[in-house]
Amino acid sequence: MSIPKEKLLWMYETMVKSRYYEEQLVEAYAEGKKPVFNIGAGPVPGEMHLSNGQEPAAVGICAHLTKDDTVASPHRPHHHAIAKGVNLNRMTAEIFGKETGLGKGKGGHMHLFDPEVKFSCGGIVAAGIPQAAGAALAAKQKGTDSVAVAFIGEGAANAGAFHETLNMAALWKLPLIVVVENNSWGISVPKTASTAISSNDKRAAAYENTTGYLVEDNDPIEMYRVSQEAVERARRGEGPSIIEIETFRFLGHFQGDPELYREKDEVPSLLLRDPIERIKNKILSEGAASENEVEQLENKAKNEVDAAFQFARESEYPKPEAALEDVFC
Amino acid sequence: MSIPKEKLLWMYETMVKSRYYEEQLVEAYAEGKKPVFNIGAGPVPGEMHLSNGQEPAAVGICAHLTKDDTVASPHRPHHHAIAKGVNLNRMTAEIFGKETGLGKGKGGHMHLFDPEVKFSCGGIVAAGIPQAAGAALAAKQKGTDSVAVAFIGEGAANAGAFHETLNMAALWKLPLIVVVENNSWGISVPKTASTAISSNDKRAAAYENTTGYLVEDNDPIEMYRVSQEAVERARRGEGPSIIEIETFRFLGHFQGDPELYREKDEVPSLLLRDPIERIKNKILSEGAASENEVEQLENKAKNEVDAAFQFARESEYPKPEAALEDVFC
Amino acid sequence: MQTTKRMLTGNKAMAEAIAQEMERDPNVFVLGEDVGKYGGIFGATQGLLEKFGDKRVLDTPISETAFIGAAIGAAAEGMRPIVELMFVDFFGVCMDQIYNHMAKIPYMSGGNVKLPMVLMTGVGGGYSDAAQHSQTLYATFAHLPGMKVVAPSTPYDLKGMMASAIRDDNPVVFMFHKTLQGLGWMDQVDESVGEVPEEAYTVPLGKANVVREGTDVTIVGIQMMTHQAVAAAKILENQGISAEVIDIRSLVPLDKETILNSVRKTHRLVVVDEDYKSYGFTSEIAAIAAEEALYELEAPVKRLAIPDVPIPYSRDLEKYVLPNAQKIADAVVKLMKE
Amino acid sequence: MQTTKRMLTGNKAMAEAIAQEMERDPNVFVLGEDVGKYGGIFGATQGLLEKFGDKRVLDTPISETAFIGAAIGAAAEGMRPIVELMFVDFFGVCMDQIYNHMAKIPYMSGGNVKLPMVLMTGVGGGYSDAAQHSQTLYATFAHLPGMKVVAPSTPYDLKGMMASAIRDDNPVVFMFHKTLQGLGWMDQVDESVGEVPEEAYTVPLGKANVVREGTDVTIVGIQMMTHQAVAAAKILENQGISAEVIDIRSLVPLDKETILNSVRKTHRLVVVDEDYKSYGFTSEIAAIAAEEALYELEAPVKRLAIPDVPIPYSRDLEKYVLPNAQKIADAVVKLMKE
Ligand SMILES: Cc1ncc(C[n+]2csc(CCOP(=O)(O)OP(=O)(O)O)c2C)c(N)n1
Ligand SMILES: Cc1ncc(C[n+]2csc(CCOP(=O)(O)OP(=O)(O)O)c2C)c(N)n1
Ligand SMILES: [Mg+2]
Ligand SMILES: [Mg+2]
Repeated sequence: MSIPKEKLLWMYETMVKSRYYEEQLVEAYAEGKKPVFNIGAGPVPGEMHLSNGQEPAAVGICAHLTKDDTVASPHRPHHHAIAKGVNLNRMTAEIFGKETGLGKGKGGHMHLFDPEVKFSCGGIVAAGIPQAAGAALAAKQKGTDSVAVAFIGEGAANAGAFHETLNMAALWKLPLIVVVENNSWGISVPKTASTAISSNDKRAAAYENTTGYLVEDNDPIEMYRVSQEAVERARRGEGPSIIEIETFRFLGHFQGDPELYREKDEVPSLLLRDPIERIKNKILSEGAASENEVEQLENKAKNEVDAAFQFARESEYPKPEAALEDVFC
Repeated sequence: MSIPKEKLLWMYETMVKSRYYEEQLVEAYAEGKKPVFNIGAGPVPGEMHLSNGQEPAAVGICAHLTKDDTVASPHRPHHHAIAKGVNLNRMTAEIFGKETGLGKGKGGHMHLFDPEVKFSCGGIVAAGIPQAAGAALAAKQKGTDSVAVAFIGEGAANAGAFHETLNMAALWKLPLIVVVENNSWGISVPKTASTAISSNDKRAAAYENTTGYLVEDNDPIEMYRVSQEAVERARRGEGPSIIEIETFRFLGHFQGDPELYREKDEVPSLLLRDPIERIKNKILSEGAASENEVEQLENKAKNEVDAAFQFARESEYPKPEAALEDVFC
Repeated sequence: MQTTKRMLTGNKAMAEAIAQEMERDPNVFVLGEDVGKYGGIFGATQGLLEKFGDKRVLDTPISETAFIGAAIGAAAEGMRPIVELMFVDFFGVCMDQIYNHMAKIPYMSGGNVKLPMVLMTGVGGGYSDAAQHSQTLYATFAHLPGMKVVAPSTPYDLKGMMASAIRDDNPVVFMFHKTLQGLGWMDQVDESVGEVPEEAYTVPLGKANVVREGTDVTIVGIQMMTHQAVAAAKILENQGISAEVIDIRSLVPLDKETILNSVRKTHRLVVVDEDYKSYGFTSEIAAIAAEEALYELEAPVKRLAIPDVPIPYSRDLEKYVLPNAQKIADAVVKLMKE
Repeated sequence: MQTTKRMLTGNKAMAEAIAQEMERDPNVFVLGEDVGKYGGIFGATQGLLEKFGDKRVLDTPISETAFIGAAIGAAAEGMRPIVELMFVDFFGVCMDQIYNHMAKIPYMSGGNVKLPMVLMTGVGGGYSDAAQHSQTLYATFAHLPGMKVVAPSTPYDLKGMMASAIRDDNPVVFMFHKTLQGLGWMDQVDESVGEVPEEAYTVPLGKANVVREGTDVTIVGIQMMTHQAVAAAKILENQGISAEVIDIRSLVPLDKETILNSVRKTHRLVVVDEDYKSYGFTSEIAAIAAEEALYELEAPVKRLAIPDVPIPYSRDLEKYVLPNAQKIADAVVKLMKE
């Protein structure tokens, strides 16, 4: 398909940014956790779920969204947040638990809220789906053509919230798109041991007014293409969509995961199909940008990330007593 | 299809018993509630959900079950209980809140448990589905060929428990059959306003190893036929089934329901298609039994019901302090 | 000269508040099971569909997680949803949305996301609806931080506190007592009808109400149990005991001061609840007294509540576990002898 | 002569109990997310898949309502399932099965249906896992009748109480504290390792444990807070204050007598909890004292718990809301001056 050059380059830049962001996070997270790993130690404590390898899902659909569209993301949220344009400084500061963070240090990596670009995420599997449907309902009631996207993992598609929300969204023809990132794993449980269907786009058959799309092989361009269809359907008021994308989890479920359940050669073979490399090759081979221009994009992305980490590290921690604030307004 | 004569007559007798049972209950429930209706008054207080018109769903499948198969039923349970062979005396005593009741008066009409015939029911929509799956799992683990049936209303098919359980049952090939009684209504909400699919058997498409069956027009014979298939599949270890049957709710959602949401002519037109009349005509026209034999069956059924009501009325109420017993064993 | 009072049932008072707020603010809308044509099983949305149409009064599928979650998502976008959970007993199918999201998002976002929404739900027993349809679960909600939890006991408060709840920028769990709705098919209790002004007004959330002054003992009640406490106070009056009765009205925020002030006056405390006893409302009020007014107490605190059993069906069994006026009066009499 | 003690971490103690019971009784089986190859995220099922195979150790989809409901259905058929809810924080997606069915079916059936099952779940914070992964929710479960609720604090009790829970014919909610599991990726606290006999043994459910005797003040703790209380007692000892520490171990049934006996001896009571303060564990214990030992109290009861806020992420914020040894000791010192 033909994809506008600026979209292609934006996707590349955003994927690079997301990847580089998480590479920095791998290191920051490891600080204070050596030689003995302790989840609570270091400048970035708590659970850490990274999305390296899953960037195509995020950029392929966010390329079609504006600030007024809503994204609800799960426990593995950074690639979505970055693609949706969440304030990178404040997001990073939040992950470092700083006062300048999106949630003043109260939320952390699983709880990033940026109402400016209508982004949210949360740590409960599948819980974002109905909330995204609520944003879609609000758009419908306000008469705007905004849409809402809920990202979930393939494991989450077996949760009750998936079914309840799709039925309701189909019934009310809500502008909702559920993107299922099939990275083959729900922690240690392979998809084949959790999911009684080959791919979740087929579950659209259970709901009228609902279309299912399958994106194979972690392909960002195909993701862009089907997302365009799904977003346009939603904006036209034709109802929800389910997009399943086959994607790759390069790292453990969380940082520190011993991954004893995974074959040793799985990740190396996935890395050979790194979507960032593949989109870069496409850009260069199609002449969408020169080596030089590509490098500039990369540098721009990395500089932004470096600045965000610097901002986060230099920010102050909240005062302990601030823990008592913000329960009620 | 050819249905063994004794099954046909059993189905008829059981439908008559169920209908007559509820007719008695309509009256008993009304006692003490006139001239002013008060849900808490009379010998049978609390909510009362009757199943008049829905008998085909119950008898069509229970005709294939034994004492060792499990049935989990929802808030509208009498027809299922009667078809499963629940002790009628103790069931009725329970509904009257008596000490001799199945639950010593603690459960009431929505909470009937008869472990002798593996029957249970409950007041939370869709909650019986996973519990039936658990019975199916137990059968599988014990290596028996028992099956489990969960009855639900069409409204319940939009609850998360439906999806979660079917996925899990399909994955594990559990001997589970979900019977969806589509009586067109979830209290005041018509199916078209709650359900984004024309019939729930189609939702089998969302789960591998799962077969969907649709029974039109409240037909007990067709229900018998598809149930046989579904039960045999289950016993062979081939996985779950969803059977949706179009059925009729002759009465209100509960006794006392003003039914202002329902067209005046709906029930009269349904009554013209009373499944009991239809099966009786079939029996007589096919010569499966004579008028006389049919009448004997009817009398037998009614006598059993009358005896149960007598047993219930003559039984003692539990001592008030018994309220403190049976929390733990 | 006697002026005619405007008397309304609890459900009509609630529905009136909702209607007035819907008129005031186009962002207010209602969703839930049977809230449309049926007008709510407990009548809290009576007449709203006719008045505001099906875009603002939405019947939902039986999918509590989906539609309560949707209310949260809509509230985050600036809408002001009122979402009904038909019976509080059903919370278990949707509690994640309620307590992990509705109650925590404002905090986790550092106050950047507001969720101006009302979750209303019917509570209470006494009519043989058995273990899955008779609970109040006051403490189950009040224990979890991040949501206001209110439980008004009169038509006047139902209207005024509903208006406050809708205008509040925080998530509010609004519990109404089924028997206090004044429905035609329920037991007709006098307390389900009361004077209600026609014009919109608010009653603040978080203030307890001294419904009867007294000097010998403080009885703290909630919803139906407030009325039982008042009835008990009348019984006690005949025996020369002067009971002060406090209607708590709001579990979160909790008006400790009103309770403590009363205890400082009466030096005796009885707490009455329609919820389970242990780890409940009576525990919290008793604990506050033990923590902040110990030296004021001249007798042990007395708690009356459901004795940690599921609610039984049969009438006498249920009566046995529910507190009532006579049981309260008896407890007070015993306490006065301490 | 010194004998070598057999030391185990909390998780290994639990897994050993489960393995021994699985050997004893073929009806015992385990299901939950990641309980197979992974051995349970908090290690409670380590080694079981290898030993017993995938028919008795079942990884489930992320469908808590389905698989907890299935455990109930299987228990009703005479199986003895052990089902894991990974973090207690997730209860909201499946609470209906837990409290409306697991906890009530035995009662509603008049005792005719038994549900011999264990629901085990990881609780607790202190490692910056934020508002949806750090709670204990002790009172949320303990408030609702029909299930035993236990929360052991040592490897010895984890093993012995797990064995008791599995053999119990009632549904038991078994809460284990994540940090007390002794996992390689968590903070290594000394209390996560302890002496555990190899042979099977049981520790009764429903008995509190006086872990340290004292005369001046009673400190009642639970799980991690018991250990903080013991540490506080050591601090206090240096200041000449003798604190008795009680490990509650079981919220339901609650061993009131052990608490009351201690209060009758020390005349001062401090309760420490890692759950939310209001309508919680500290409320219940304080209320029991106010109701049954008022005249024994020489000072107000003191409660330490999470101050009714969701658990914040940033380390200093979380530390601020969690009780610890120093805060307990400070509270006691203040109390002694009353
Ligand atoms: C309701 C609920 N159950 C379980 C968990 C624990 N948990 C967190 S992530 C996860 C696996 C999710 O798998 P998937 O949806 O495929 O997403 P992925 O991690 O692969 O991105 C589980 C079981 C949770 N957070 N919420
Ligand atoms: C989880 C839950 N939500 C709501 C209810 C209230 N309720 C009881 S029956 C019912 C309608 C059920 O409709 P359907 O499943 O079609 O069964 P029917 O009553 O028609 O037999 C509702 C909403 C409930 N009992 N449980
Ligand atoms: Mg996955
Ligand atoms: Mg129906």
